[in-house]
Amino acid sequence: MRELNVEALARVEGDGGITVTLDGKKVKSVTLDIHEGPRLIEQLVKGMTPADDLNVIPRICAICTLSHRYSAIRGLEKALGITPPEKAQLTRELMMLGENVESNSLHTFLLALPDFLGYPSAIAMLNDYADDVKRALRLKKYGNHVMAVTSGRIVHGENPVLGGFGKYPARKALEEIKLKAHELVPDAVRAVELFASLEYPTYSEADMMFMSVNAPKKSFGFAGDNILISNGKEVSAEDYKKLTNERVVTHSFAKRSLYQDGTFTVGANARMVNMGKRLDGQAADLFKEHYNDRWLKNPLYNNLAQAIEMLWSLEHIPDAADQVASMEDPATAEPTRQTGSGTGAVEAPRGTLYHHYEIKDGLIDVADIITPTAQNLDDIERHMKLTAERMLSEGKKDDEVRLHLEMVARAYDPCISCATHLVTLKRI
Amino acid sequence: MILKMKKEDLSTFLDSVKEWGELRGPTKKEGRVTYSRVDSLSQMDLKAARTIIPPKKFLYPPRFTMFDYDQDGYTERLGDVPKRVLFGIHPCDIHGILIMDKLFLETYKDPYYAERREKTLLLGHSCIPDDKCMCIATNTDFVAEGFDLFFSDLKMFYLVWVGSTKGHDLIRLKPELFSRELDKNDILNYTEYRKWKNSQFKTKIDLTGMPDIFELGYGSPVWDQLGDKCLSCGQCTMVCPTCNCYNVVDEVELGALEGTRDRFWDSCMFREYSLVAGGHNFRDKRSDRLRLWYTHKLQAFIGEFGKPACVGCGRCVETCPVEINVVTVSTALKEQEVGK
Amino acid sequence: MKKLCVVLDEREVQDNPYRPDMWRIVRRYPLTNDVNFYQARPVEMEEALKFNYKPGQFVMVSIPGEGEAPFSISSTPSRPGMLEFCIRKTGSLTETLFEVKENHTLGVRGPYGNGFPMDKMVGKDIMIIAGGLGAAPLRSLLLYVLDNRDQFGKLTYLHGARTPGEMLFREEFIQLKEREDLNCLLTVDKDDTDKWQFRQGVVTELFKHVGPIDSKNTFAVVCGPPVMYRFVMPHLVRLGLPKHQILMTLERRMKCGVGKCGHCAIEYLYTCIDGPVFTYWDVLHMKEIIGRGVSDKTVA
Amino acid sequence: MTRQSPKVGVYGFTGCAGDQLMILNCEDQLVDLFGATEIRSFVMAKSDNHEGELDVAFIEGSISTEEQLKKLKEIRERAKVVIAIGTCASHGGPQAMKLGEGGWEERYRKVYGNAKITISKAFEAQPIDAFVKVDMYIPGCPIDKGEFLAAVSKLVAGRHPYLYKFPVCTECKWKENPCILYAGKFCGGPLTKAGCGAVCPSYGLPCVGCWGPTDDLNVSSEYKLLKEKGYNPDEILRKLRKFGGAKVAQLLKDVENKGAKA
Ligand SMILES: Cc1cc2nc3c(=O)[nH]c(=O)nc-3n(C[C@H](O)[C@H](O)[C@H](O)COP(=O)(O)OP(=O)(O)OC[C@H]3O[C@@H](n4cnc5c(N)ncnc54)[C@H](O)[C@@H]3O)c2cc1C
Ligand code: SF4
Ligand code: SF4
Ligand code: SF4
Repeated sequence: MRELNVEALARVEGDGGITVTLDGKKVKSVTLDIHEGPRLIEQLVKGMTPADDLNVIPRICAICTLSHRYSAIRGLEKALGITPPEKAQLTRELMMLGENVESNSLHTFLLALPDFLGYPSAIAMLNDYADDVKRALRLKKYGNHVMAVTSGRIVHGENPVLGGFGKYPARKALEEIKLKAHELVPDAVRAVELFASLEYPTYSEADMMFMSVNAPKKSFGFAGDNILISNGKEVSAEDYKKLTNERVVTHSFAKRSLYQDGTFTVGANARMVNMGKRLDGQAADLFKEHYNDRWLKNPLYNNLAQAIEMLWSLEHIPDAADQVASMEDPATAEPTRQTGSGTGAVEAPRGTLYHHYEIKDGLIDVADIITPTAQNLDDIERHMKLTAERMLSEGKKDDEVRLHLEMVARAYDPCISCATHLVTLKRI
Repeated sequence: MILKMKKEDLSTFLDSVKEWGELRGPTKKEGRVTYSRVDSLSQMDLKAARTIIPPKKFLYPPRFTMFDYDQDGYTERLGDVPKRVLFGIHPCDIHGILIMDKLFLETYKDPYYAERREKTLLLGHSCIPDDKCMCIATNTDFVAEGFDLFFSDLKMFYLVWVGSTKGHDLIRLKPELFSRELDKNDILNYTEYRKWKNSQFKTKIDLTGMPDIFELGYGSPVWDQLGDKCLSCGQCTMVCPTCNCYNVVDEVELGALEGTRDRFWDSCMFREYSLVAGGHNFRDKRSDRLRLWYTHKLQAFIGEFGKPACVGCGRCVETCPVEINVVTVSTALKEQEVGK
Repeated sequence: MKKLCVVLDEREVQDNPYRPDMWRIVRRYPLTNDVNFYQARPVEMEEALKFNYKPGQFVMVSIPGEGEAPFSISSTPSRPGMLEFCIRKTGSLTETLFEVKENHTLGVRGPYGNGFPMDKMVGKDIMIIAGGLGAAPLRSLLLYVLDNRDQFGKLTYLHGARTPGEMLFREEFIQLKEREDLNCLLTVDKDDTDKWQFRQGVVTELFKHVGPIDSKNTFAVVCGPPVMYRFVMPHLVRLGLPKHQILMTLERRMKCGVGKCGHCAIEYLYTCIDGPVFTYWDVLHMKEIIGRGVSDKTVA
Repeated sequence: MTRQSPKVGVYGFTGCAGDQLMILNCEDQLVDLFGATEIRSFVMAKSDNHEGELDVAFIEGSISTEEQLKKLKEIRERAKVVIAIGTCASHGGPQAMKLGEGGWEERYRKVYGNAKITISKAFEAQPIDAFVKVDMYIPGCPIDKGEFLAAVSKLVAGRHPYLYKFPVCTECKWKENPCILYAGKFCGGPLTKAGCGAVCPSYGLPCVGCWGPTDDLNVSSEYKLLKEKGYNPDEILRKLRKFGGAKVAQLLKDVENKGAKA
């Protein structure tokens, strides 16, 4: 038996590795191992007040910090019977747009692009692709700025709280955000063009199932109460367990999900498949131009999907900022009950993120968090296995196989630290 | 020189002083009272008893750059301070500035302080004491010097004290608003006002004899009891108008051997403050540090200058989460017991 | 009557008390394992002539990017044009200082502090008692008295170190033993070389060998680690020296050197401007210090 | 003085990757950062990583598996200076708050059932200084850009970084916030090291302690104060233990023991 190892999977946040086990010429297994240690966060927040929980759970993952916070806020507000004021809702939407620009620009340009262009890192691309690297840094910085203005900090801002915000963004800051968004649209358009011009290898292609939230009012968006499945079904987020069925595998500290015994994919690609037709603006035009059947089979299209989504987010920031600025600061909404349960679902840049809470007498009794990467892991392994099999049967060299495996894993934009957050599914 | 001004003319006058420099005054926003930049009188809150940080922040910012340096040496960063007119400063804070002046302008004049002091006009304003004010005990409820102009609000009109040539120059921007004609009624009014102010104080402390009480109480267990409570948070030092301690640090530019030498507020309430080589600390215990602070304010300064280094502004009363302040400490020392 | 406006003129900016001038290290060599000797000259030569100081004063030494710290001047004003320091490696600045080579520049400002009261000491017998790094400021005084030998009475120099290897300026002081015009007594706690030809034992042992003392007419100057004060002070008082003629230098954290930053305050005194030289009488009134190195069983 | 650019490695263990992300968030300085240092290994940012002698190793995350422990020790051996970045590496982070029902083993079983995970043996998260010598700490959850860049600039210049040693309250006062604790509500500022610029109190929110414990903290006084203000002991524990790891847990235990005796 021979093993092909990609020891540390570079350029994903957190710590993981890929092991391909070969039996003669056959690929016996491909596993994405997660070395990141267990943290047992859901157990730790048990007994905390909901407000205290909000301080801890964003720390599951820095890159989806606001998605975690927002998803938890949605779940907790449902559980406590809090109806957030409209301004809070709009500000939350704005912060999610910021996170999307930040995270997608980081992933597409700095983490994924070097593979396609044959460089070890974005910094190494500086000599030949200075403009693109700088473009990426500009977009990322801007996304970070929107996050900071809304949430208080670039990462792990504490400003979004239950029922509202500690302090709503200042009008001047919103005005600046708006102007800058207009300025950056061409950068995002260029990003779409760049990712549309890349060649996406076919090794990993196979039929796929996609899930994402259903954004309300038939628009594109990052939060909703129902889940759309690419087979046409729609399920309430409260029934998340039916969709995700978490289980433990022995080679990883991250749990796995299956839907109706099949693997599925969440993330930008899933959002495009489910809601791409709802896009507007230049993002819609570019989507129409580049969308095709291969998106339904090839996880590498997630990169292009992220680029289009980043453009959409950027195009929507000015409106969102204007709306927030036009309203007076409301009082923070208070809980109407101290016992209850609720599930929040939002679209983190890398896919659907669920936070389910059961609250008893004002304290957290059960916390269940299902992260996008945990949902994707099985599909990542499936597509990696296909890639390995096909490439090895074509007699490709180990190095090349290794690179392509990494490209598949990376396309999912896996946030491994987020995947190792742990979930109690079986209650013992 | 004392002049008289109609109350409704204040706004016009303040608009005209903007010619001299940026206008700053007390404002209240989201529950915080601070000296901030304002465009006109209407944005100010002249009723607030005190700001969180005293006006020392304009003369001596919490953190600022002293020097830019490179391989060839140090160049001072002076000259880029804007000209400012601070309006609405209370007598206690002017007394605080006078104490700062003593420290920073006498032997070894501090050019950073001096520049800011030079470019800042102090326009005082009379105040209404609240339950935390105790300037009457520290003898700082009225001022005779240290300001450029001082406005006493006598309900119907202002009496305006002119305290410096620069103050007088301001008057000359709008001489028509001021009158020199003071009559008997004005004097009576003012006497009445002082009597009324004296009667407003709710915090009654007696600081006479403090130096002796401190000397006697040096080894008192009261200090340990206070030390057990103190959080070493340093808030008291930051908000005190007469606290001046600072630390200095060099910052470096990435990839170069040049940068800035910065100075920022420090506090004797911190353990690091008195640490020396070999890990020896002269004030390792919180009680030692509290004792230093209060000894400095209420004993040593009186010994040196005949008055306490406390101006009675009540800021320590309004900020220390565990109720260690000039009132509780002096009382505890006198009564040899820490209040609840 | 009223305070006039503050006016800052060009000259005062020129005199910015915080601005270091650049000095060049011309010699640098180790004195012991963790103490280096530095000799520095101003980059601008006219500075050298302006720089006037008294034994017992200190300067603030800067390394750009690292910071600033106070160091005693070890050289004597009677040999102008340069400054000498002995610096012990204890933390950030001093570690970096150990990496600064000859010919490189440092920032220097000062001199600060009161220094030794030389005008009062003129004509008197001088007894210098140094322990460890205490030799740094005391060497300045010792060299000054030797350079102006005729202005002072009897000169006694007592110096204790833990081992010969740790004795600062060992060779320099051993040579002094040859001189007739002073009594130079050296001792080590422990001889780790087997070559030490002088006394062994703690520094107070040396008192046995100083001979008769005209106590009312003597200034004793002490500098060393806190424990040393604990033993030396009672000894001097027993010898009959008036407490105001026993001098010592204190060390505190300092960020400005000019009485502004507050760190060196001891009650109402600032070590940087009221000290670092204090009389024993002063120190006995510093409640913070009693029981922390300087004890006073002789008070009662 | 011209210096060689230091050989640097950036490593992540158990945590949210936020500190490594903050390094990548230094958009304006990133290019200079990669120019002024020789980044030998930074798995989150690049794939050509060379392990070997290092001048500085920045380590993020707490240690919670045998495999991580082995790797940590190996990094220590080849790095001249080891710097803990972030609160997880410095204090253990949220996963080391030693809270939740049951001991760590029980919590673990609740999550993973009896499944045997083969890749590595896991244990309760610990800060890196529980296992190796740490030369410097840059705390924060996540680290602050400014504080990190200031420290790196100094290291590159061969100077010693300086970080604030005082609590958040000091910066909070610089920002002129009225004190939340004074108002009778919870704030962790007095127990928490400064460096963030008192972000949370500036938004009217309590400091939750994400910079980790400051050097000189008076847990017992804060505990008593919160109790007086009407917080129940259990809630106080949960509030104070979020980021301080074993250090704060121990201090609180001391407070409770003292309380029990009194
Ligand atoms: C008047 C005076 C004269 C001095 N003369 C000499 C001298 O001739 N030779 C010499 O080697 N040292 C002398 N010192 C002590 C010297 O200033 C400190 O050793 C130096 O500041 C340590 O700086 P650092 O950055 O290396 O240490 P840091 O990294 O700042 O700290 C290391 C340790 O030194 C302590 N420390 C910081 N500042 C001081 C300070 N001002 N005094 C004492 N300890 C401090 C710290 O608390 C810590 O314990 C003198 C101090 C004073 C006040
Ligand atoms: S006295 Fe009060 S304000 Fe001052 S450091 Fe102590 S706890 Fe903080
Ligand atoms: S609000 Fe919090 S951080 Fe600010 S001073 Fe009060 S206790 Fe300290
Ligand atoms: S205020 Fe406290 S919780 Fe908020 S960022 Fe600063 S250290 Fe972290």
